[in-house]
Amino acid sequence: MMRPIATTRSATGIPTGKLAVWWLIASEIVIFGGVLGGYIMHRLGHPDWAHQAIHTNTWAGAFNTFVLLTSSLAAVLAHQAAEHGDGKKAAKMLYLTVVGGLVFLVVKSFEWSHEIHAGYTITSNTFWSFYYTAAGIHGIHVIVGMIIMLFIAADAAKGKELQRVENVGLYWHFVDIVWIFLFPLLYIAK
Amino acid sequence: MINKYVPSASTFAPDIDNLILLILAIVGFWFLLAEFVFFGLILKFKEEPGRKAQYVSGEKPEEKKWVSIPHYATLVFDVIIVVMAVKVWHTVKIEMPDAEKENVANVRIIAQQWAWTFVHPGLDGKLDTEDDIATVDELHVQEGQTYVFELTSRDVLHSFSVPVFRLKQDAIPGRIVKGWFKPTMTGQYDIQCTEICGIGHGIMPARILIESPEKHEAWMKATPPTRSAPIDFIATEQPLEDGKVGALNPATPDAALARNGLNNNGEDTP
Amino acid sequence: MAELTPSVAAPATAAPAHHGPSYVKTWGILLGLLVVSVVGPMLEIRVVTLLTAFGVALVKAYIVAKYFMHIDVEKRYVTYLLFTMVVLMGLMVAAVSPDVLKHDGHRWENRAAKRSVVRGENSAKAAAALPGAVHH
Amino acid sequence: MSAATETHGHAGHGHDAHHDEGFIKKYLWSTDHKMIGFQYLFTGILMAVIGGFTVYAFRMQQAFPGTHIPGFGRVTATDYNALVTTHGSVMVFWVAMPVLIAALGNYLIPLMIGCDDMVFPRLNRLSYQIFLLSSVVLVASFFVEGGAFGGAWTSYPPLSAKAEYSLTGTGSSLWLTAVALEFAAFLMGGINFVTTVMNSRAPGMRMFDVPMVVWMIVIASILFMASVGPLVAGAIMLLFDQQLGTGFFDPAKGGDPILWQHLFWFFGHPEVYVVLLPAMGIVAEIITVFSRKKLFGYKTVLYTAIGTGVLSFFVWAHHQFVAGIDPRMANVFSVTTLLISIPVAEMIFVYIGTLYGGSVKLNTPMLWALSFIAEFLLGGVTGIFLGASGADVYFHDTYFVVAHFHYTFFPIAFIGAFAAITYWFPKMFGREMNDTWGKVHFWGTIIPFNGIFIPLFLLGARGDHRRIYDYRHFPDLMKAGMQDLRVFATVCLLVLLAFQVVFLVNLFYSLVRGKKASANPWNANTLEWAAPSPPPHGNFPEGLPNCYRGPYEYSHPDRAEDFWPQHVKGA
Repeated sequence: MMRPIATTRSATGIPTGKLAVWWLIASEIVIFGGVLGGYIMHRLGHPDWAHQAIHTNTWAGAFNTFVLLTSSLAAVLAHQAAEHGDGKKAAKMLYLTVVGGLVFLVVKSFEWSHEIHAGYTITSNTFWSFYYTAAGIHGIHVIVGMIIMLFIAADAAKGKELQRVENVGLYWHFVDIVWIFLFPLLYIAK
Repeated sequence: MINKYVPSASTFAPDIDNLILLILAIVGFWFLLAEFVFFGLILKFKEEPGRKAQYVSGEKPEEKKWVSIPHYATLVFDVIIVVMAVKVWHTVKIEMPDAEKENVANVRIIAQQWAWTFVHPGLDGKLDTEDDIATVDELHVQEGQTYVFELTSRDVLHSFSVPVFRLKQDAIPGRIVKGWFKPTMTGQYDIQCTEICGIGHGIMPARILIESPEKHEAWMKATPPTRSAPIDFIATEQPLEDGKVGALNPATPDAALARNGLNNNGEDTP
Repeated sequence: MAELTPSVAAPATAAPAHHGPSYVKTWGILLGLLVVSVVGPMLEIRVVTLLTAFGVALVKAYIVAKYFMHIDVEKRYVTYLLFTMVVLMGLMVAAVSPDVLKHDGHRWENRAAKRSVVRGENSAKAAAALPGAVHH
Repeated sequence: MSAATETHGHAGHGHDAHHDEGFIKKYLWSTDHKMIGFQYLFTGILMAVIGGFTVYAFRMQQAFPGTHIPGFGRVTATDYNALVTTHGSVMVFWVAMPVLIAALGNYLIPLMIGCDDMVFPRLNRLSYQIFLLSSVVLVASFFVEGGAFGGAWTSYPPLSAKAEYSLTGTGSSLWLTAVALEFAAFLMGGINFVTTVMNSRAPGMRMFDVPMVVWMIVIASILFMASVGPLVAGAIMLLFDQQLGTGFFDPAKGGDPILWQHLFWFFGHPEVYVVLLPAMGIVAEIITVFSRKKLFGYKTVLYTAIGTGVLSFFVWAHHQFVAGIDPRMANVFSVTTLLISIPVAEMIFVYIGTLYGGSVKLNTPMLWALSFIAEFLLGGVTGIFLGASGADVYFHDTYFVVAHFHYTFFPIAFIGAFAAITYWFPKMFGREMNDTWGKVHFWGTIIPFNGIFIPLFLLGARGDHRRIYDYRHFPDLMKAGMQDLRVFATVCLLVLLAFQVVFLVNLFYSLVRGKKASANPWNANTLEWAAPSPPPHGNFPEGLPNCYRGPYEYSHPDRAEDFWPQHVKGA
């Protein structure tokens, strides 16, 4: 597919792909803002939710934070490799980041199945409704990020479209930052 | 101006009417002026062969003046309107009649899918006493008596609206909203539900009967006391379906539809 | 995809040579902060929990944004844009909380919400009173 | 690679040498911004026909309650709510936004900033496909068991959250999914627009050389992106309430219906400015061309547009004055609401000022643009009644509100769209629309439009409340003359709908048989007129233009002709 000249122009000095990702992050901030804003207001309004929050597994949350932080490190190393034009290394690092995402999802699925098994389902209490919805939306963003990252890694391995490595890295760091706020809100506020 | 069509039957109705009149005057003037200038310019500067248009950038101060004058005027008039509006809002929605200074009667209004339940205090003037009178779709009030109402809904959002009082307040399930009115005219008028609440939204009209003190007392004496569901039925987890709450079974949704000649799908039964 | 011109990093911005602490070092700091944010709340002191759990989260977010996303090297309006969105959410929550967060206000009372708080407390006490209640 | 190098001399990149694409590739699977613009335009027109049919059905029920409506049958209470909800949702989400933002944005932006396409052509195609999917999901919701969703386009829970309240369980969830998909489509589209305008402007096109319609569509996209987020979250929460039984908005489970109202209107009010600004941009382009006049204060218009956009985030609760929010908060929003009337009023004053000293040519596009200003003035002015909290206590949810927002939405969605289509038709299709039939359609729409909504102002002031399918249940609303006003409004609607056939015939006839149009039939300045009509794939076969001056240099003193195209180098 021939790329139009429009994509190659950069009147602002920011490459088009990266500029678009910044705009995507801006629109995602207000989406997560809506969910977390609703949750924070309800959580402060319903102190009794603390009794529900006790049943969240803080260790699983903490470990998942560690996993995402590590995958962010891999993403930024991939970007560093891409800057030096080393497509192969960038691809390897991106695959590492995807593995990090996988570990995150596996830990989360165990965590959720345990909680659901213990009776804390999405409809058992509005706290759990927010818990599953917020973490669920975040989880979907992790999955979408991983899928896109695989495509970009495949291209990067062939040395093509290396600037996209940084773009998907930005998105991944943002998803990590959302989790950095989700973790205390859902797990620690007991 | 509005009271020519819709009588103003409460103490704050004239305040709202006057506010509407003020806004109409200010806004009407600016609207007509703008339209006049607008059509004037179109006619004056219609295309004529051989006449070239002028080059006016609108950036020069003496040109900008033509826009900043109406700009600041709009600001000034907006401030006037907002000050008056907030004053009226304060009267209607912020101030509450002081129970000590004037005798205040309490009324309870419960909206539900597709009927209104009104709980009157009865002869002793107190709610939650034996002589309470609960009615469906008919609110009896006494002219000249200040009323404070508690408004809630059993199921979805409704809105208690009495056009002749210029009063409107949404009823929210789980919440109790207070408001006040003081009727100043006798007569029978509409009560509307002004928030969409399902297929019966159009068939839950109620009537407000503003009676003279004597007629009101006569009505209270003539009407047997009837109990109704407690107002905070959501809070006290009182199941709605039991239907046995108090003598009055206001109206399950289907009953309200049937009363207005509709089947459960909202179709007119011939 | 016949590409007229190789599309390695766009020329407009010379690829920012990496400066500042090495990524792995930054990662180490982040892990340290994670430990603080987990251990802190264990002391069950409210202000410590607030500081460690949420304060640390802000610091971690700042570090990821600065060192991993290089937002400081980016054009200034990108930072302003993202910051504006966050402020917008703050203003929304501020304007909505008198209705949703608080359960009563001027001439209205959210009985259902108050009731659900009481119900939550009761069911928690009941659960706690059960012999051998599950604690973990 | 040197993107900054001048690609002027470059004789059209590899695009033109392509073979003649098949029907699918050219029309359905195209990534050309013009084709995607047409796809949005014709889908929008089709949805406008659906919107028009729904209003025909329920207005006939209003005028002749309980009778058999030709073409629909008896309108029951269930049908009425579904028709009203569909009319509202379709007109806002599936007509105003696609036509004004997506169709015109897609078509005009690359042409007017002098580049060959959007920065992400495939993302652009995907955004249309998701939009098409949302339209299909919405139309499907008409035919599911229980019928289309009947809880108004605002979809307030608990009515919209529980099937036993709305009796349209499936319809509610399909409606919500359709709206969420439409948001996704416009988020993608918005990012594409903003990035294209920021990065791909023609060399030499500075910030203040960008035509006003491009600026307005970009500001609209930013407003949309910044305001839709919380409602996307709200939609997910409402969908879970509907399908899984969670309690986000259910008071019995500790949820709060007021939270949805806030999330909805936090989006809802910026949304009306999202559709207003493109229409203002269209009007700016047209009145400058046909009065041969420079826009009166380009910077004033731009800064007031940005000011309106920023302020639009702090006014939302004027929709909820009596909806149970804390009464003390209402005054805050009443102040901000009246403040926002100032920048919008200033924009209108500037447009009126532009006519001064002009040589006004009253052809069809200009008639539409001028009538936009005339009609929108009344819309804006009646908004003050509703923004003032004291008066809103009476007017809320009455037909006064309906008349107010039709005096703003109709000029935006229809008058603005007719102005744009009649003005850019020669460029889009290389043929000219018939001007006489255009005028017939103009007068046949404008006069009945006022005939519909002025009576509704009066009815609203007399107490007619919204979404009532049969006023005969309300004795106070059946007083002398009120039903006659409803009949008169409905008759005017029938006349208006009839005249739309004139437009459709004129549109499709001229598409094939219209007089051949030159590249610049109106002698306008903006870059799209530098391309041939219709522009081929890649837009500028002789190479992408440069920009040497602002878009509104009409009747410049030291230039012979009364226009000075942006891409022309010398005097």
